[in-house]
Amino acid sequence: MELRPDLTLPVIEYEGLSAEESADLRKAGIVLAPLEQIKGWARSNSLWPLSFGLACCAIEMMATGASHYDLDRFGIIFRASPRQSDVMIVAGTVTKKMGPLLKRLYDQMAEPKWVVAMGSCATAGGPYVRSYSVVKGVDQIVPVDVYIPGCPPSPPALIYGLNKLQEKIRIEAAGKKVPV
Amino acid sequence: MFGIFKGLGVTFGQMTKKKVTLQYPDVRINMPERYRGIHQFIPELCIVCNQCARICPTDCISLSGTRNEDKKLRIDTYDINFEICILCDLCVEVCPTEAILMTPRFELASYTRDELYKDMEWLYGNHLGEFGSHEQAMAAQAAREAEHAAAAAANGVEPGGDS
Amino acid sequence: MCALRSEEMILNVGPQHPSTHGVFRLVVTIDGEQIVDADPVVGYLHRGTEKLAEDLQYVQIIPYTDRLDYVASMLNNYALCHTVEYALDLEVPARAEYLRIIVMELQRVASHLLFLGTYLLDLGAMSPFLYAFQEREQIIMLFNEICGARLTYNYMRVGGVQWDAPPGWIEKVRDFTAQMQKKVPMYHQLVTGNEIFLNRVRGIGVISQEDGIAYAMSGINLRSTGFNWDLRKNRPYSIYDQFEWAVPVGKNGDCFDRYFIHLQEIEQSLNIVAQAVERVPDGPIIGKVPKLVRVPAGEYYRGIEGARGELGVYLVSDGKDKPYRLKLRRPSFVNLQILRKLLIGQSMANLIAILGAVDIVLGEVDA
Amino acid sequence: MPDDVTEGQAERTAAEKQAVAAKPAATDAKPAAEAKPAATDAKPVAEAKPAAEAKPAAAKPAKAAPPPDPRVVAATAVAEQIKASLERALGPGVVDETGAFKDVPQLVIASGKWLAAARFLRDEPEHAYTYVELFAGTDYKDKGYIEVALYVQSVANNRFINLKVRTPRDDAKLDSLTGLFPGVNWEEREVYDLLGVVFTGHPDLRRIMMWEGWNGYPLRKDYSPFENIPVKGGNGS
Repeated sequence: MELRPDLTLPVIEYEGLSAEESADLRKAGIVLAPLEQIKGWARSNSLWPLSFGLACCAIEMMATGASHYDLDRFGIIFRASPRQSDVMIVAGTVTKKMGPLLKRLYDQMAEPKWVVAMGSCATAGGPYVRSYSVVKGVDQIVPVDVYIPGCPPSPPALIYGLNKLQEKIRIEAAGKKVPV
Repeated sequence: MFGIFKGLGVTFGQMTKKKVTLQYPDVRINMPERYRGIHQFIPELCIVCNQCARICPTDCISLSGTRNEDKKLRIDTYDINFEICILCDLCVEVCPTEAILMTPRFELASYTRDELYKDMEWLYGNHLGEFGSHEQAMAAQAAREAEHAAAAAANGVEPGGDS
Repeated sequence: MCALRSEEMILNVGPQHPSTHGVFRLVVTIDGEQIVDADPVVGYLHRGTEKLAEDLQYVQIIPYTDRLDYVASMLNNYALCHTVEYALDLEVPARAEYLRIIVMELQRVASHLLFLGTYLLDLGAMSPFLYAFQEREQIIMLFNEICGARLTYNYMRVGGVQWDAPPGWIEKVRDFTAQMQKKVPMYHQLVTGNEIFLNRVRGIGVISQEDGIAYAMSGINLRSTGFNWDLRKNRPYSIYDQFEWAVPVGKNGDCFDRYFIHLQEIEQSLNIVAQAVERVPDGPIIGKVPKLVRVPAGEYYRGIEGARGELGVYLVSDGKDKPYRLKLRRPSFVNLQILRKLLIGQSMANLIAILGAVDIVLGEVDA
Repeated sequence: MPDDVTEGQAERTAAEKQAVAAKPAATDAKPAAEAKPAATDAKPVAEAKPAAEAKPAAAKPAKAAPPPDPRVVAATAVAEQIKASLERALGPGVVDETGAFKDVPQLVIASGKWLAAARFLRDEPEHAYTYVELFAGTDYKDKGYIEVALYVQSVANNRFINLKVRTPRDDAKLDSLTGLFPGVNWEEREVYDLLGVVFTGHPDLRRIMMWEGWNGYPLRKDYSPFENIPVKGGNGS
């Protein structure tokens, strides 16, 4: 298995240095990258999500963490406390009763933090979009970085979404904006 | 005390077993043929009967059509809102012409909600895939099905009654 | 010398807590280590399924039933279809019945495996979770092949099933069943004899038979008290009377019995599947059902043995294609009521052991 | 292959296609759907038709009209027996109505005698209806009452009956059965929460699914989420 290109360190061609010089520096093990980018790279490869299972999607989230899909491969380890986690995977239906608590948990998480809306319920209410007790999308409560549609998304779909989040973290660390 | 060691025996026994973890992003996952992923839509086959939009439990499909000179209805717009689509397959089930189908694709995560609102071109592109036109895609599909049937016949299994 | 003063303290468990199996809140009053009072608060996942169902055709409600008890969706599908079939006096083709039995019993196995994994995870054992999910994943992949979804199957229809088994599927189920039957002793070896586990679950959370009946409990919780009550035997539906199997019953009604019956039920379910795959007949998979199902006016109630107890659907119809009222008797919701009684007087450490053993799924509790 | 597919489908969907050809897209829905059951004409539909068409509003007695179902007859007889037994013990006027759906006998109990009747049926050894299967409330807006159905099972005799009680919508009030069956505690709270029936004598009558301060009873037929905006603080009525 070859190394995935997105897992390697970001390499930047500096102004004033030619490509060969940059390559030499790399070969010598010298990293010339802004601290922010290195931080972004590190963060993106050690995402600790809050185990915030709400409904059906939580089972798929558990399945993703279990033997067959094994989220640990990406440095993603579920934490039980919001204080220790930096990404919140909202997996399931957010009801109006749960909404304020979700906000509180989000507020308790330390910066920097990201939110993944997993499944159509968290994205927009999903099948319960006409229900009297369901929030129509978790982005009404907290800012969302990645939306994963599906009801529930299968584990590979979740992995795909989380990889997209990692990508976003790295892109934003480089001071750019994610392509929309 | 003995029980704990018996349990540990099971865990050590596991070391010699085959690993089950799938290396997803590096190795593609082949979902089964019936997998209910993102839709594909074939405008050529659509008769604008509106049944998919009516059966949808979440009303995520919207479509419109106009009547041609030869009195035949032609599809103009066809949108699926994947924000609330629950991939329940009911639209595929009711479609009389199999104009809407589901693909084994599941990679649709996006950074914004707007991106999840898919129009006819996108859904058609989903159907076309690497092929240039509908005819080519259908021919490829027919070839694949023939291959399956041959394989099934070789194994002595009756071709499945997939309706 | 001053007297040791202790005062009561209120501790809030949940709604976000990894061991509450979802969004379930428990306000416990504790005196030192002892639980003095407990107030379960549910409703954090109340999605109004019953209200939404009043506005949907029967075939459209089936996807919603998937999302009630989301670890046993096939059984939920069946509960609704069965009630409508009962109301219409519909005959279901034999092949459909067999396919239903196979998927329902496999689903029961998958659900119990999930219980096993998460319950031991609650008690601090990490590895059984990984083992249980290995086997569960195989069942999920079988379902994925037959109906194309991993969790929310939408597989059954009024009068039959939606998809026939793909070629080779029955053989795969046979292989899996044989393989899984050999795996069950492994679970016993891994967990059942473990002294730490036994000390945590033996004699904890005892439900008496009288309480079980008075609190309208059902399923494994009721059977653990020694009361032999399984709707598959006592009020046979589908074709369960054509198979040979036993109803595992507990003795003490404690958490250990509940855990143990789960494992025994896995064996019995596999037993049924093994018999069923040998006899699957050919034929149609769906009966003669009108495209738009209209249920004659009246009231119908049918209960089936879900993975967690009696899963019932109460249907009031006014003759239209949509139900007038759809009430779901959710076993988890009813079973959970006894929690307060079980917790009072226990020590704090037993809380999760008791809650986990009642085996609830919050989607079903709140509907 | 493509031709095959379309041709094979064409037969199956001749009705739809005609409908499509005849009517514009938006309104073709109705005829196609309506035509289908009549065309297939399966047996259950033939049975369902008279019941459905006779009187959709007051469909209670419509069930027994054509040929009496032997199960219904037997179940009605059981209901009559229980009624006689109840009236012997608690005096006349306990049971308003008897009937049956399929094989389930059902008795409509007078709302004042709800608790007494349930207690009698639970304690009397010949009945021994001890196990609650289902507790459900239904709002009949047109008839002006809310009906609570209680399916109780006699474990010893392996029978189950449907006890019902009605209470007016405007002033929905019933006796609580929590003292008899602890298992209906949450069910009563749910009915209170979603249908607004007050159970007198309930030890802990709070909203269970929604929070205190939520406004309105969602399972009532006239509930509208726009009229019932939740109030913050206090008890919403």
